[in-house]
Amino acid sequence: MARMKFLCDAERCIECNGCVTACKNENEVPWGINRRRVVSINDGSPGERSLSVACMHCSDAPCSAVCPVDCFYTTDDGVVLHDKDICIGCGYCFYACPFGAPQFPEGGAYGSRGKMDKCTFCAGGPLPDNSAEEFREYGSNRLAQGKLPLCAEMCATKALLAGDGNVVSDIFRQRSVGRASPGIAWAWGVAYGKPGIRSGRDMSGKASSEE
Amino acid sequence: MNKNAKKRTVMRRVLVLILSLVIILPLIPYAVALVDGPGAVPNPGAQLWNEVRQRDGASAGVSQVQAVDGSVFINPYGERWRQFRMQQLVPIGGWLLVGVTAFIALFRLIRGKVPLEGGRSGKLVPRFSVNQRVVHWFAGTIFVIEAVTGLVLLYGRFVLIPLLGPEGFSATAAASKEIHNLFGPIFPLAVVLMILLFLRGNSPNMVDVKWFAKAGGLLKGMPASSGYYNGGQKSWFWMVVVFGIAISGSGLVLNFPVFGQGREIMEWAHVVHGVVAILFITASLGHIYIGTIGMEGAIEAMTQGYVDANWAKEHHDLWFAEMEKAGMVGVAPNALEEVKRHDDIDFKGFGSPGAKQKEG
Amino acid sequence: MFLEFVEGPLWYIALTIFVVGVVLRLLDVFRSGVRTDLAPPRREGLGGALRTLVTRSWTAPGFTRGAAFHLVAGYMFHLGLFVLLFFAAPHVLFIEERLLGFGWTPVPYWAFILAANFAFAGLILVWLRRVMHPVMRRISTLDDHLAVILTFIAMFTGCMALFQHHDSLRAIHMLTVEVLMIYFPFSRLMHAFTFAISRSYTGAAMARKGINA
Amino acid sequence: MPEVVTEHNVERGKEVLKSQIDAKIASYFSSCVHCGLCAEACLFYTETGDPRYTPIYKVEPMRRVWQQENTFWGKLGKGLGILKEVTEQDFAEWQEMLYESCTLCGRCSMVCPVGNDIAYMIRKSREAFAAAGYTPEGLQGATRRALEIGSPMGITLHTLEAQIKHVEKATGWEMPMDQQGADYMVLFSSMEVVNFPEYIEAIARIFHQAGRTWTISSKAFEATNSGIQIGDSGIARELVSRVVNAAEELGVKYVISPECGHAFMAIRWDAPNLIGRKPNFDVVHILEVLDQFRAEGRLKVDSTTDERLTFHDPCQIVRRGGVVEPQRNLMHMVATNFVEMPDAGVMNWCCGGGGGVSAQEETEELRLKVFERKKRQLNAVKPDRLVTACANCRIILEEGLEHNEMDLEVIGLTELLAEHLAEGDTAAK
Repeated sequence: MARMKFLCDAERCIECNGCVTACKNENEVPWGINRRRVVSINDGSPGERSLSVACMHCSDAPCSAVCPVDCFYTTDDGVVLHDKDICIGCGYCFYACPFGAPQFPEGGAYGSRGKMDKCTFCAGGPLPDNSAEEFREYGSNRLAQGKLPLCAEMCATKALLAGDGNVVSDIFRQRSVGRASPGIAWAWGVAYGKPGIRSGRDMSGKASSEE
Repeated sequence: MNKNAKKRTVMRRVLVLILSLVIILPLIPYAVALVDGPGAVPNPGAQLWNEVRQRDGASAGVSQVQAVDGSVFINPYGERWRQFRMQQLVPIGGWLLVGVTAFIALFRLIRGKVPLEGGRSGKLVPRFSVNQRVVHWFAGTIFVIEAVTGLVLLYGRFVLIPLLGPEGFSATAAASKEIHNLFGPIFPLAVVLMILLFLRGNSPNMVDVKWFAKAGGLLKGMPASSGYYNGGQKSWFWMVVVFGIAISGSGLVLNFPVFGQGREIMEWAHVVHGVVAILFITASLGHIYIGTIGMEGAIEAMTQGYVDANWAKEHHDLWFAEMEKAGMVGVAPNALEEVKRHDDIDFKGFGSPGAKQKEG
Repeated sequence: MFLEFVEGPLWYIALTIFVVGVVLRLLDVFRSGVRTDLAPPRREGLGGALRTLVTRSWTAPGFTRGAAFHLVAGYMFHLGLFVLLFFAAPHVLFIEERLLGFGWTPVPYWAFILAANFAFAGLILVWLRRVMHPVMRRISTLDDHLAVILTFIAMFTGCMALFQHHDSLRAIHMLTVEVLMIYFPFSRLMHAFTFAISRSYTGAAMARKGINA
Repeated sequence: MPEVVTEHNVERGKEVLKSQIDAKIASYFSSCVHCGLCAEACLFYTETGDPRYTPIYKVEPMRRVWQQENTFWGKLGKGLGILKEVTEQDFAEWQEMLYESCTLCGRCSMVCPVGNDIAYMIRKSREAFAAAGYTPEGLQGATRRALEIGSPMGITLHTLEAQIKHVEKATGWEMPMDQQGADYMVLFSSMEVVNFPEYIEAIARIFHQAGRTWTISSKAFEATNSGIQIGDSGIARELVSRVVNAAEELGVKYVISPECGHAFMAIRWDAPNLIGRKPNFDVVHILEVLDQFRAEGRLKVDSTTDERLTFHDPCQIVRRGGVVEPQRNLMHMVATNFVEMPDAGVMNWCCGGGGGVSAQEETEELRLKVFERKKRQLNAVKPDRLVTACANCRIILEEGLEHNEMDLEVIGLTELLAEHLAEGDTAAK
């Protein structure tokens, strides 16, 4: 099976927050929760770079390792998900995660954080695929519909890539090589190409920005 | 032969030269770079990723998303915390708890219950006042609640999930966490009260050194002298003070994630909380054992407030002598309250040298 | 099913028993009446009654040290419980929806938990003293201990229900509170109402003699 | 004439316990949370540390009757036979606690957080114990003497007349006996007649100076009321009626309660309720009269003392009687060095002999033990002389001081004033 990965191209991200909005809209996450966020470095300076960050669906996920109730699991597609019925909202995953992906609905006193929420790679949760309960608790399950995460799909500059890790890295490799060739570096075709064709549930060899 | 030999020598030297050049030439840029110093050939990507990883003191970025640590790309401390918790705290703490329990069991097997050698005399010596006892059990109750729920959170994944299943354990863990967080803030109050009511008589002195040298008189036929509190009790008291303050402080940081404290602070708080908790619980095992089933005649001190005169003589001989001198042996069970109500009686009875009862 | 029962019929049964029970108990208090004091008073009793109603909320002069434990632990518990009871957001909502038709501003979450901490600490402290102190141990009855245990359980389940947003936990809290309400009129808990009567009687009697009690 | 019940009758006792439960007591028992604070206010507890002396525990029999009569569980428990009824043994046991270890000083009533008047409950409990015959012999004897002879100490008019003769000799004035229409009728406690006749002389001199008419009734000169102490309202009514009748016959405006605590309580606060009407005269304590004279300028002194003096407030006059300021005004009049003991005033500690405790010989040991409290109070101020205004307190204080080998004179406030009374200058016209 495929290993699903996100990849954000710092040379392309224009900090439009389209991905953040798309995610919120698609998954109907409550106020205060941001499964995805865009962070800029050197904001306003010539060297400014932005990246869109969410759960990176680590292979050896730190969140899963430290969870006291062991509520995380990795799908066959390599997506790291968790069971909210088991989560106790302790916040340990938030400490361990390098990306600040775990979010909590209640920042109230006394560590009452509510159940943890994070990016699911638009793959829902342990409940029946595309059921109403699944949507309420975890948001959209696009993967089950053969679609890729909406954040990447909606990315205007195709900075945010999502999909099979192999394909995503191939795209990025080609881009980098292209950028290194003077003259054609910013050619339209190199930069954006034509979107790939996706169908079916098997995500092998698929990515949100195929050349 | 000679010609051939010369040719071969030349060829050998050319070969060595070529090989040397092959090895040396690629190093030249590095040498140049070395001479020019670092940064002469900047890698734009490296700088970006250094900042992303917050290396070299680089600051975090900015984000439209407002949240604690929301503008941080990469939390570089999470992994360190994970290593600490999973590779050190859990295994070492676990073995420590098991080891100390085993040690106590072994002690019990060898020594048995520490008996009252002289039997009961029937005469009472007042030891702890009502307030001291109330505060002790108050702190004890909260401590046990916190210890049990805390251990569930630390070891439940390894010990209880196989027993209860994931859902069953989740309910247990959720309840444990809520109880832990609900009763946790009461513990600082208990610690403060403990310090207020038990500080007197707990300053260490030479008697305690000797007491430790004699293994606290726990071994048969090797009695150790002690005042109102012995070395072990004093150690435990100071552990309560130090651990109590540390565990309360770190606990409050973890329990109130509303003051904008970020992950790094909370990770450190967790490290302190975990280490101290394990040490605290380990030490408490000894205290609980010897205070209850481990020693004959010890528990009454905290339940009834008095001890048998023979117990006092055997375990706190110096204090017993003071009490005898003060006429506090064989008095009413609540003689301490009695004494306290009489403001003009200068009775300490807490092991301070020269404690005396004025003729009133 | 269980939730429907405890939130529906059982709640009304408990409420009825509570209200009717308390009213009957108060009637029982007044039933026997008090003989009119014929001695010419130094001053009228009403002012003294009101005065004592307030002043007994603190200790008598020179008595603060002897009562320090009760004062601190007692207030921790009672004030904590008062805040929990009347200013917890779910309670305000419940009062608005089920009882009065109007509500008021609840305390924020952190204040609720702080109140709970105080209430628990105070309750545990006074109960431990009840078990430990020779006087309190001698005069305590089963009723005293039951009242403490039931209150503790009701408070505890309440905090758990609040944390978890689980219907079953809320149902358990409702159940324990209903048990407490049913127990209330038959028990020591009646002091929540009769303390005012006692203070007033004593305050009035003492004021007639010219003493601020 | 009512008689002192000596035969034990538990059923009668329980019945009276039941009948004594009025709205106040029902409310008090409903309110009590068993916090034990009253113990801290009771000198019998603080000085002995015995939890049995907790004030509210002293009314345990009444609480049990209340529980079984007024509460659901009590009725149920009684019906099922689970709850134990108050037994003969209980009456015997609690007799000691109600009579030997309570002086009705009412300090507990001042500290109860729910406002219970525990002294009132004890007084009501004694009512039942008196009816059941569970009363101490000492009190029974005193009460019988009061009924039959007219004084608990057994003194008669004859004794009083003998003392009066001494006073007449000393002052040269004739003491007014049975004078119709006098302003004041003066009462005495037998203790004053026997032990402190100086009081009679002091009264004569003060009234002489104040120029107010006064009289002694030959029919009722005894102010004390053993019926109140033993807890028998019938006897108390009989004893108090003698005073009321005598005073009304003489047509006086005021009846003066002597320097005696429970006598003031009996005549001032209990008498109207016992006889069922307000008498045709006002009752005032001698301290109130003196303070009024002082305010009107009728009481003049020509000397003061710089001795270190302190005042022991008798419970029934101060805390339970409402006379708090007069004695202080009067003390300041003659003493330049007047110091207050800790807790003085309404929170003062009892001498340990009130409420009939001093009438029982068997209480002596306990009485001297609880005197420790007074000793500490005195040690805190170290006075040269101790002033009080209750003959019973005075006896108990002297006894305790002697036992503790403390060289301290106890004197009545009225006598102290008489010592400094301006000679010759009388307002009498």
